[in-house]
Amino acid sequence: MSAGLLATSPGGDVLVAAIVVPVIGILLLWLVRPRAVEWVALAALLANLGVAVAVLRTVSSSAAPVAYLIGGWQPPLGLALRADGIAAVFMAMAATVLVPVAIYARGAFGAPGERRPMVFWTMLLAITAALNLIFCGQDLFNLYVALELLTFAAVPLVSLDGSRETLKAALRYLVFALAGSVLYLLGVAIIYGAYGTLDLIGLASIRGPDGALLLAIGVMTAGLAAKTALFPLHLWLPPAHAGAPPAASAVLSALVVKGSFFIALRLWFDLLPPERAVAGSTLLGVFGAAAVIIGSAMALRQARLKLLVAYSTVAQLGYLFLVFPLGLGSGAAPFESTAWTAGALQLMAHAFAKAAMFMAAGLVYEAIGHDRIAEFRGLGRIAPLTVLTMTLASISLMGLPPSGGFSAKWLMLTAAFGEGAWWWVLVIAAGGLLAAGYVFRILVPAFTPPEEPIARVKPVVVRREAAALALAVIAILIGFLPLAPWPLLAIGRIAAGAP
Amino acid sequence: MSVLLGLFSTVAIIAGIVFFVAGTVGLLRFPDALTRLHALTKADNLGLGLIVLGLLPYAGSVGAALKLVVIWALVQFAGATVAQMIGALAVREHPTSAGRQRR
Amino acid sequence: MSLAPLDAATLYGLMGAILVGLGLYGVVLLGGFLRRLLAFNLLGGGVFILFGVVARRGAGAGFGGDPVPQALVITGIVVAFCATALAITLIERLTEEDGDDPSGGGS
Amino acid sequence: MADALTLAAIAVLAAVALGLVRVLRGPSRLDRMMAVQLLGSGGVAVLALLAVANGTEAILDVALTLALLAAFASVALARALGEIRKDGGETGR
Amino acid sequence: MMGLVLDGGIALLTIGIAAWTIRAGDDFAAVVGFVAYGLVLTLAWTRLGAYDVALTEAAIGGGATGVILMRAGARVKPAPAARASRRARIIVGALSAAVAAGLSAIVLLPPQPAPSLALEVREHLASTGLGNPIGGVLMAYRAADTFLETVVVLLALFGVWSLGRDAHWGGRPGPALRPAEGGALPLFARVLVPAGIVIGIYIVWVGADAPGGKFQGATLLAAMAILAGMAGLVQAPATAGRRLRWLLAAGPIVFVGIGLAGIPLAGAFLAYPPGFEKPLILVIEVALTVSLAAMLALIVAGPTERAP
Repeated sequence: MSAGLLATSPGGDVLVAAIVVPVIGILLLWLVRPRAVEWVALAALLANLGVAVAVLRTVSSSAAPVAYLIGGWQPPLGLALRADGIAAVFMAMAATVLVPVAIYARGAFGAPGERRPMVFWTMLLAITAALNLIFCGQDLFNLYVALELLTFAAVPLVSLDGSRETLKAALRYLVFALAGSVLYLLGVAIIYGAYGTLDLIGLASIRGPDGALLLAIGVMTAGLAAKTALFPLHLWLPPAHAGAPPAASAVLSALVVKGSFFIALRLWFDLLPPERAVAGSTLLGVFGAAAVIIGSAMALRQARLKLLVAYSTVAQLGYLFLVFPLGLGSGAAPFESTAWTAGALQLMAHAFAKAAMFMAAGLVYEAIGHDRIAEFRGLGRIAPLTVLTMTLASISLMGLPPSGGFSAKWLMLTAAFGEGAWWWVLVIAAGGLLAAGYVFRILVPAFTPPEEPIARVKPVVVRREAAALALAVIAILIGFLPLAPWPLLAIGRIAAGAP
Repeated sequence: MSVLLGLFSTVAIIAGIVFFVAGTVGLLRFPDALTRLHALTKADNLGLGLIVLGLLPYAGSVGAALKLVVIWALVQFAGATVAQMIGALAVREHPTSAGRQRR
Repeated sequence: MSLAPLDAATLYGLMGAILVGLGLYGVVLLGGFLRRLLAFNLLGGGVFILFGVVARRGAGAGFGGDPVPQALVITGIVVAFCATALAITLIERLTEEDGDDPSGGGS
Repeated sequence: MADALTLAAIAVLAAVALGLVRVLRGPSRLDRMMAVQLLGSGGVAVLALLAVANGTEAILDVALTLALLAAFASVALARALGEIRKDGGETGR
Repeated sequence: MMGLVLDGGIALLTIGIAAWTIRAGDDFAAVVGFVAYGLVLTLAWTRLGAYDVALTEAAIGGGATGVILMRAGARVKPAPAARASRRARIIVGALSAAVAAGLSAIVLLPPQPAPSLALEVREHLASTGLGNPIGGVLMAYRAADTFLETVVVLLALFGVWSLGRDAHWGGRPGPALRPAEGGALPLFARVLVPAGIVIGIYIVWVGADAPGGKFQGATLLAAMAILAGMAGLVQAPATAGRRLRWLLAAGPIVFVGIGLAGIPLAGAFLAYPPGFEKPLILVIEVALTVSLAAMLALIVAGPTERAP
């Protein structure tokens, strides 16, 4: 453990706030009067947004990571929090998604203090805390606790409805997630047994035989892939994400699956020496490519909007796994590489677009009482803002310019061309075409004038439409950022095997 | 004194083991649930009781000895309760075997 | 690197490895949610034992074992219990919803 | 002395392990429960023997916990079975 | 030598029970197998010298998990054993065997010397005022893990509650009380519950300096509450109750409160001001024990089944 000593950075307290604020929010939810519940949750999420922005500002202005030693104990004995560039960006992204989701969900679950609103707000805050910890946790076991927190928060959201189908979907999700966590924990045991530390920075500086590390990362990645629904471990995702209430689906699809993905990213990019990662990363890329193709093909065949959007998540998650071969294959410093930025952009663009898409799907369901795509004709007339939201989100999902999705896929293509890896180019292109196919299945009927006026079941609340629209607009706006690797994302990265 | 005590302990512990073996044999060989239950309770109580008795002189401290006794009492009491509950269920669920046992 | 001595830690380490293998097989292959949940717990037990072996081998400074992995296992056991309880509640709810339909079943 | 007590622990464990065959064979739920009951008290006995053999009082605390909870699962089961029977249907198998 | 024979016996027995639990014909048999597994694991932990873990396994692995599994095993109707195809069995079997083989290799070829943080733990233990190194890890060095774990347990409870029906929200868990079967159980509970409470408090108390601690003690207390409930001596509280909610929140609130106070007073979140380490840790432990006991008992009690 030759790594230099870590010290709490000035302003590091914000990292503690990122964990503690949502937790205090949870405790308050159950102690205040029912009428105040939504306001407590909203206040906690706004405070969380403030904290995330503060972290991002500190990291970008100092061009150095923010660190905090909990209890003042130095790792590996103690636990540290450390927000590097990518962690700060993702924390800000998650906090930004959560606020519109909360605005959208306000009042959507009936009287405050009842079962569904209480559970929803509790779990939403728990997801906030867990994600913040995942993004800035530095200790593999601490990350395990965060992963479990995330699972325990996500599963009740799936079965919020209480119907038989959602209970079954939740149970299947839980089984996958638990198998995933125990595999992750197995890897933690192997790593501690071999190196006597669980601190990411300490582990990155380790030299010598790495057979144990390879086995550990192998089982951990399998576990995390199950939690991220990487093909072929994706079977739990569509029923779970389609069965949850729209506001919950938005968070599950946009953020929760990214938590486990982020840990996988850390393991591969921080701990594995690049030359050891080539074969494995290619395998991950192959699974990702299969997810892109098969997820999109399944999305094309769905008759119901929410299931279509859920299968689209399977496909879009596949793109994320292309980052492994593209980022680790070149052997160059991975954090300034195009692929690294492309992956981060894809993750963010998908988060915003998919949250907007699920929320819009919920609004459609409320407006016309069903979500059968075949009967969407004339939707544009009765819910124009919602259809606009779906259109903008779709542009990003397909990867048309200008949008976050376009930038991400363009950078991925650049990276693939740069390596002469034409097969990844083919996958990315095919995925874009298939995505165009499934989103046009929604949009074309929605824009077609109806033969007979479509029945509107319930008026749509403009506040909720605006919340969804805001997310879709952000997905588009990301596309206006410069099309080049972001220096911000490379701040404070620790590269395995680096001198 | 210590020789006697050692002899006593040895005998008690060996007897305890014998009871455990007997309980196992009963569990395996007896024909129906209620007689098996009978065998089991015997082994439980006497086997553990004798072993605890044999260990007492070597407990090291009064506290440890007290714990040993409490452990035995807990197991004894729990065993009796469970036996009673199992018995009640067994009588209702296997009236034939219970009848056979009474005969 | 040399072969580990034949001691309690090694014996239990091999036991842990086999338990993990058995549990993994069960989690992936068994039908029915309850059985998978049991397999998950078997697997978890094996993983915890491996932590215990690591702790045992790290004995030193007057401790019978490295306290850090032991503490991790205590946290892990509590979390595993919570997971099991949540899953069991779901299984029972599902059975209730299913009425006379056979429980679990699905994969 | 320590070795003799450990030997005794092995003997108890072996006896109890044989009893587990009853868990395998069943046939009724009650038989399986009884075998666990036997394993529970056997486990307590093994722990008591080891505590004295090693001179470690902490092992007695483990035994104490086990003794306190050994009957617990069985009681829960008996109670659940009793309730199901009251609700009608469901036999002991 | 004798010890090795015992260890080998325990290891073989554990593996046998595990294999049998996987293979068992019906669900209930598998549950019983698992309860037996918990018991032998407790022996294994004792043999590994991890008495704290053995206590936890005995209390939670054997006790609490056993109760909920047994209940489920009695209630859930046996599922038709869906046998996987032969090919799937071979593939998964080979994969599992490969993982087991890899792990065995790691076990057989350990790094030398074995890495350990024992020295570091020892070095700083005096400054925590605790005698039990595991208490030091849980309450000082890795206190954040413990804090978050409490939140995880709380969330698991909310998750269990979330599975109740809307109409029963805020009501009492479990079916309405019935007089217990026969006469033995109430008597048993009347005697055992006070004894168990004493033992539970004792386990928490010795935890500062010897094996034991809040999780194990809280589980025992929770078990006693469950037992009293099963025997019909007490009734589960309404989940909407204000006092119950404060009881549940007390532990986390005290923990996070003292943790935050550490920022101005001791320079870091979850740091304790010098000289006050042990009393503060004890305060947290007591508060956590009470809250955790309530959480665990309510988790076992299940979702609300009666209207408020």
